[in-house]
Amino acid sequence: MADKKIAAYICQGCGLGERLDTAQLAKIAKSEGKAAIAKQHEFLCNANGVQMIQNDIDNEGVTHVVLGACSRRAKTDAFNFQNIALMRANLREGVIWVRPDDEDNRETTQEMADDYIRMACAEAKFVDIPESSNEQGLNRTVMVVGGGVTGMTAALETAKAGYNAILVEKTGALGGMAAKLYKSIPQSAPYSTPADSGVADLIAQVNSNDRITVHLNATLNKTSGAPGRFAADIRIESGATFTEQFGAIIQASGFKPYDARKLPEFSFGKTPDVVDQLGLEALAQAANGAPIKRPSDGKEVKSVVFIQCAGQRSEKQGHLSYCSGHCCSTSIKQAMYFKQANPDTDAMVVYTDLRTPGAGGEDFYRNGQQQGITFTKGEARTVTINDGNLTVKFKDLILNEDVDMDTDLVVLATGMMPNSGVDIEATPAKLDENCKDCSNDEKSGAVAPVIQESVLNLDYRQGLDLPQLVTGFTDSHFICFPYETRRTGIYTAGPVRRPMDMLQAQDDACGAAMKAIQVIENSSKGLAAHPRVGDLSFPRFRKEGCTQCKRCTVECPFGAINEDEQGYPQFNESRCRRCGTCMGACPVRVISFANYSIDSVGQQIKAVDMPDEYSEKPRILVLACENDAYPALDMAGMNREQYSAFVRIIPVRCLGSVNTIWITDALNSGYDGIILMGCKKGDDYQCHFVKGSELAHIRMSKIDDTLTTLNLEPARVATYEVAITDMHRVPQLINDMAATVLRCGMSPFKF
Amino acid sequence: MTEVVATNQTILVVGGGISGMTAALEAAECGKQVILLEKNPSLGGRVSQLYKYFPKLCMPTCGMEINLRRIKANPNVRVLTLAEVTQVSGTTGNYQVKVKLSPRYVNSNCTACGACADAVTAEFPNEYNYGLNNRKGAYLPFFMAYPQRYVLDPKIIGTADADKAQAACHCGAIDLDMQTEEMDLQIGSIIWATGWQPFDADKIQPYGHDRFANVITSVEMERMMDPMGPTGGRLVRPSDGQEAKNVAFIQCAGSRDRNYLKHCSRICCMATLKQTTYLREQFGDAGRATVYYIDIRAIDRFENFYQKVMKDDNIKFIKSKVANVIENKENNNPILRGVNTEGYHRYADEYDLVVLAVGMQPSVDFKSLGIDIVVNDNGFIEQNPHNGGMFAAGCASDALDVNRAVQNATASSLRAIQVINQVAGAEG
Amino acid sequence: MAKKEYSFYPGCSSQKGASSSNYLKSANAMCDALEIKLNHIPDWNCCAASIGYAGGGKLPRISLSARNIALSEQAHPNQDIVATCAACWLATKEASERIDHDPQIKQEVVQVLDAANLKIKNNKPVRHMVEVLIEDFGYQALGKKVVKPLEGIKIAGYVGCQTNRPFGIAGESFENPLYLDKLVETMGAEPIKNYDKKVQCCGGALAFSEPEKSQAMIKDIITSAYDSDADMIVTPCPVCQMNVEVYQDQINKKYGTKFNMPVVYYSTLMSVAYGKSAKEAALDGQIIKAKQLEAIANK
Amino acid sequence: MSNTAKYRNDFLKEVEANVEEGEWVKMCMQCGVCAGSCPLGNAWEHTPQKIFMMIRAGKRDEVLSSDAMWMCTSCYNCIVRCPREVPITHIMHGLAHYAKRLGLVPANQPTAKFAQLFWNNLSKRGRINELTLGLGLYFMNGFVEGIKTSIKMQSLGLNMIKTGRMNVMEIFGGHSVKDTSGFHAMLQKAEEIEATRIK
Repeated sequence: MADKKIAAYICQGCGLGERLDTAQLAKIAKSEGKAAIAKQHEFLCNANGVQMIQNDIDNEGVTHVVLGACSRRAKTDAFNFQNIALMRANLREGVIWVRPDDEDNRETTQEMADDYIRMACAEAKFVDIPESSNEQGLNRTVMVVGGGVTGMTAALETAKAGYNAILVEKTGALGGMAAKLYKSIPQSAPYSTPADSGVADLIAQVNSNDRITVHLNATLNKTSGAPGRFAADIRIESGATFTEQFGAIIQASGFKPYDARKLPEFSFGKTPDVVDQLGLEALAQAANGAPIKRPSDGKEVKSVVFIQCAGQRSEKQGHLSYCSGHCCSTSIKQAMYFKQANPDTDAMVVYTDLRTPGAGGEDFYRNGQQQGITFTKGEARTVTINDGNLTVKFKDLILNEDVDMDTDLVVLATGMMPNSGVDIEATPAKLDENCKDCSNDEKSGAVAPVIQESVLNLDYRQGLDLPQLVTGFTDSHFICFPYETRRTGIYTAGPVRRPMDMLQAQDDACGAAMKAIQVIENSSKGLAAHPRVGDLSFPRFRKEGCTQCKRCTVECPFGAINEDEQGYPQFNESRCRRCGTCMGACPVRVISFANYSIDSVGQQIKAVDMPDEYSEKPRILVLACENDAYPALDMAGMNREQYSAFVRIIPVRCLGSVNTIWITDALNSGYDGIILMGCKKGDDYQCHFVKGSELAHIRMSKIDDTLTTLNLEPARVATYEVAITDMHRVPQLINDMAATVLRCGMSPFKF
Repeated sequence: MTEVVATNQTILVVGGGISGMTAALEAAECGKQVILLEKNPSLGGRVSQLYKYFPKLCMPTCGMEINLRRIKANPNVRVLTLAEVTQVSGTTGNYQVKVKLSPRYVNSNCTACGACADAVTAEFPNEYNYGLNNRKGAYLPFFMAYPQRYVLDPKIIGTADADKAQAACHCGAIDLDMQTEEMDLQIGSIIWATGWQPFDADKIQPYGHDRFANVITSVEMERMMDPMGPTGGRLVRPSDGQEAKNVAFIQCAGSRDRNYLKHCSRICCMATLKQTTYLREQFGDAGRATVYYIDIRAIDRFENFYQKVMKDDNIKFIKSKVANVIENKENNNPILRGVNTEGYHRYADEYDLVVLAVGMQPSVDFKSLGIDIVVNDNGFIEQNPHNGGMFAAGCASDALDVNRAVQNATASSLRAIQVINQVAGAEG
Repeated sequence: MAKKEYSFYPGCSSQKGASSSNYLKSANAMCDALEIKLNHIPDWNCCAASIGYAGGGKLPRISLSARNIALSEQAHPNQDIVATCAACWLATKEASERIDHDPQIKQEVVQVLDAANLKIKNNKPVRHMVEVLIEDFGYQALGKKVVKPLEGIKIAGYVGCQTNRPFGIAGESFENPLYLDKLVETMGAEPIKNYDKKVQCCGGALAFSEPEKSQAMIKDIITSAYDSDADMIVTPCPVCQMNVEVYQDQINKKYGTKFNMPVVYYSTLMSVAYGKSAKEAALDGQIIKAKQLEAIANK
Repeated sequence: MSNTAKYRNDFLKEVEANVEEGEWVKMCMQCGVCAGSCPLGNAWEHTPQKIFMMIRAGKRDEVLSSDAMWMCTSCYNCIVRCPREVPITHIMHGLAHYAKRLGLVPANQPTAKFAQLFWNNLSKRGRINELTLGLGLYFMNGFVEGIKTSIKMQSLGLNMIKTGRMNVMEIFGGHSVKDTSGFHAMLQKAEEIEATRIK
């Protein structure tokens, strides 16, 4: 690319001109910042100001633009220049809006601005304009794992969008669980009666669709590659194996029913007349509209009791802690089987909370009552067998009395358990290390102790399958970005992601297909996936410097990095989310991005003008997550809250990208205090890169040694979890550190 | 005149809440041309008015920041605010859409410096805070507002305030001559992400929201908790500004009730469970909550959240639809009257504050708008082949929590792309 | 203005020498002032009120009202049925709706009426006198007729149950109906706006069979009126009027209260405000005298 | 007692067949708003919602011999607040009537007696004779009780008479419909049809 040419533009609008000596800022940009061009403008973001900059880019060959104006979050539509690197020195939200407008503070406020210009110029010197590596290919085929309703829907929706799908099903037939249903919960108004599941139709569509290739009795032997260039060895029944190439993966591996034999209190297994919901579906399929017969003696069922939440919503060992969501509606549907075959059949549902949410749900509940299904709020205790009949013992919570009720058939509404494969974060090795945790999980009933076999068999450094939540479902951001798993280009859909009914599973499949074709398009252009969508930068490493310590491969939250046989990292660019956690992890600092590196930040830290020990002008460095902490600081400015003029703030992609060298360098170059601001970590993590904040906290917990060797007070370095709404808190944190510094005194390391 | 180029390969997303933003972005990040319409002055929708999300208790603006950054970075999305669809004609892959653009009286020069707001005096009920406080006639709806541009309330146009605002602006951003514009768009596929509105609590007469100061709604409570909200993040009694430490929550306020909304709004149980944690967050051991419910509908992993809340001794659950609320005339305390159906305990419980967990109803009445789309009798759009190239996203399709709304919006995005790709295929 | 005519169903309690004969008297005075002509349904019968259910099943009770409707159709084909008594109005309106909604009942009712040589179309609205006042006249028009504003009298509007639920007056809330307050205001008196027992049940017919339970509720109704310092209570319902007025001394005995709160009908207030004499307004029918009204009436 | 009937629908079906609006009982979702809205709720043995649950639980005797439905003041609070629009007041009246028809009403249930007196009174002459109704009420628990009550009610009676709102002459007949024969024919026909409906 052309030689680097830096130009700095200082805005005088929004009061910057009155509050700051902009001429001095321009001077600094030129003299210290080595900017070839440094201009001031009374209103940089208006058409004329923007044109001025564009002209310099077009005619003067400017490659790096430094804007001394408002926050990088403001006026983005105006400052939208192509093919250049843009630095934003935040003089408005970050300087004049957080400082009092009076003479006493004029000097320190100006110093803030001076430094931000120095920092922006320093950054400019060390960033390049990222370009795609062209490492990845374009393959408009999606592999769908699982041939149930979710998988088939995903394949069909993908095909409908003009892409190809490979459907891999481990059994001998398509249809999955839905094929075992007599009828399904109605999916549209008036929600009054069980509906055809539509599975047969789906299967027919799949088989007749020439964009879809189906492999039955097939499993994934080995899955490798990255979005745009995945490859899988598929083993079929014969034992033969062949390889398929594809651009993205949808994991629709579905669920398995909870093993009702774990509920001896309900006599499951002791008599055929106690069934789970799938068992009842089998009976209904057999009866096919005629009155349902009782398995033990073939007599018509005159009375049936449905026990909700069997082995669910319970913290007993071996039970499921969560609610499977569909079971209330399913019981209503199944009770309708009986009522519609013979209205005189007594069908009763014993529940603690009847959960039929949404518009259709409540209609279905009401229609169930209309058809004569009775509902009893109660806690089922036991089911016992006496001379061929069943007695259900339950507590009626409304009449507040214990009841023994005789009935012909009992249906247990047991839960869904995800087929999410191997729990890679609870590998045997790990179990040995901290057995407490996993056994706690088991005690809490969060995970049922079942030996899983891998679904994807990923050839990834970090394990065979996707990371799981404590409940065993696949991990994702869940609320705002439900499809963002921790493996780029692999999207889960259906009950493997969260318990759900068929309607939701089909919606979910459609959404996953959306993400799959999207990642195919973007990866082919070298564009990053969520959340840094469109980012062209990617991690590179200096092999000669690498010590094969494997920290980058271990710590990457997205399993993007493999190791070659000598243990050197292999960055799979399109698996990478560009968070920089690897860069933060590297002890020898050989990992960098074109526009984000140890230097691009480190040099900003060094660029700050450091007053001497006796100046009474300490310097506090803030490394702030650009996703939450930095916006919070911005809004503090918008709210005109004030904080110390001694602070210098640098936004980082994620706290996970913070390399401890920045901290030690800062301390060595005389900073008096350092604050790291990241997102919430832990089970309810808010970090957009899942593990970044957590890793940063771990790394910083070890910084104390550095401090003691420098014999500085530990209080000088603090790491905080900050939320984007903390606009009142962040100034406080800064001012607290200013106070701490005052208490500890100035750092002796100012040279 | 606003210039917007659209073709029958353009996707129109109506509604700029979390569902609309998601639908628009997923398509745009797949290389499609998208127009995102929002009737309010800024994007964000209902979630931007929430303090926290369940079950993670994280901040809605956190995800919104990411989505806004995605929008800022993506040339494929064009955002039109203060925009409403007035008419739709045509068919799949070839819709003609009439759009009405209301004047903002502030142009793209605005730097959000706030000088205009400082200059004006007249105040109006703040719709962003459900009228719990006032805002100026020149205002930025909220700090995260995008476009980050001030708005002039039409009510000040022609008044002295309008001129004051214009005089105060150094950026030439205020244009008092802006007029309402009509716009015709050629569109391939339409995604209705028109969202929901809280059920009007005044209609639930037995609970006296219209008569008693200390009976508020769940959405009002969210605004109170927001550090930038009308009470600066303090949960207080509207009657006297005292801290509300002992709070009752009434579930199904309007929902599951044939006198009001016959459907279950799905989110209210979790919203209340979430809000009980606000009391502990704000008042520690002094915070107490009592939840009056019919069924607690905390499905899937939400159940774990419910279990956690149930372990808190300061939070009580009473299975009872409250019969009515009366007011203690001495201290304006609301008194809840009813029967605990588990064991028949008659109660008349007095609290500092009552929160009505109000239900969700669709924001748009598609029938009256004359849009030819299949709507169920709860007013939600049903998936139906008859809808052609029009799809619902989020709460236009059902009462959904954010997670499900985003899931549904992503799906709708693909459905729209399928239409566009077929059009493209046909056009070669 | 031409007289407005209605097919009037007076009901048992309004008959001469019956417990709410004073209601009918004042209603007549009020109607005279408003130029309303009430044409009594010939040979009307009891509606069974809300207490007839023990002896009378669904159909027998409905047929009672059906007979009245049929007689009204016969005598006044083009006039709405109007009742002053809450129970009469409710029973008749309920019967009319059930006949309308349930074809089987309709067919049975036809059979039953045939035994009394009557036919029914069931095509007339069944209205309460208050509806006539509000909907056919309106507060403004009602106000125009006031010649003696009831200045300085604080009046608690006790709506009670059956004029309010399940049908109620159009546009009014079941929990907080405002029409009595508006009427009071229209007559120049001062309504007790926050009277919080305005829809509290008085026990209805159970005042006879369960006196203790009913009088406990009546006590609250009166206490609340005193608390919001009302001078008197106004009501649209004969049962309410009787229960709240006549048991006051028994309640005083039982609870040691000193109740002496006049309870009048809206028609009493309006007759006085319209300049009718104390006699025409049936003030002599008050067991607890409404002295302020007498004073105004005798001015 | 045997469990077989428990929570089976036999009684529910009986109620649906024989009780006014009985087919609505199954629609109750046990929210309890009726129980909380009833002005005499505290006086009942069982509130409406509980009665509905008992019907589903098959507690026939307990329900039909309960005094609960006789406590209904017909205030209609339950009906207007019920989220399922269950006509609770009518069901209560219906249950009362059905219990009475089956002779299961608790002895000396005052409202049951009064309600019956009221019906007899009106069906005799087509219009209520308040005096005889009142006296009948006082004497419904026997002569001695009657005298006591009369004395207790004396001042009330006098007040009513003074204000012209009670007429002692009614003892000799009082108000009546003219077409008594038609009236009685009608009621008789209605009773007949009603009777055929009971299963």
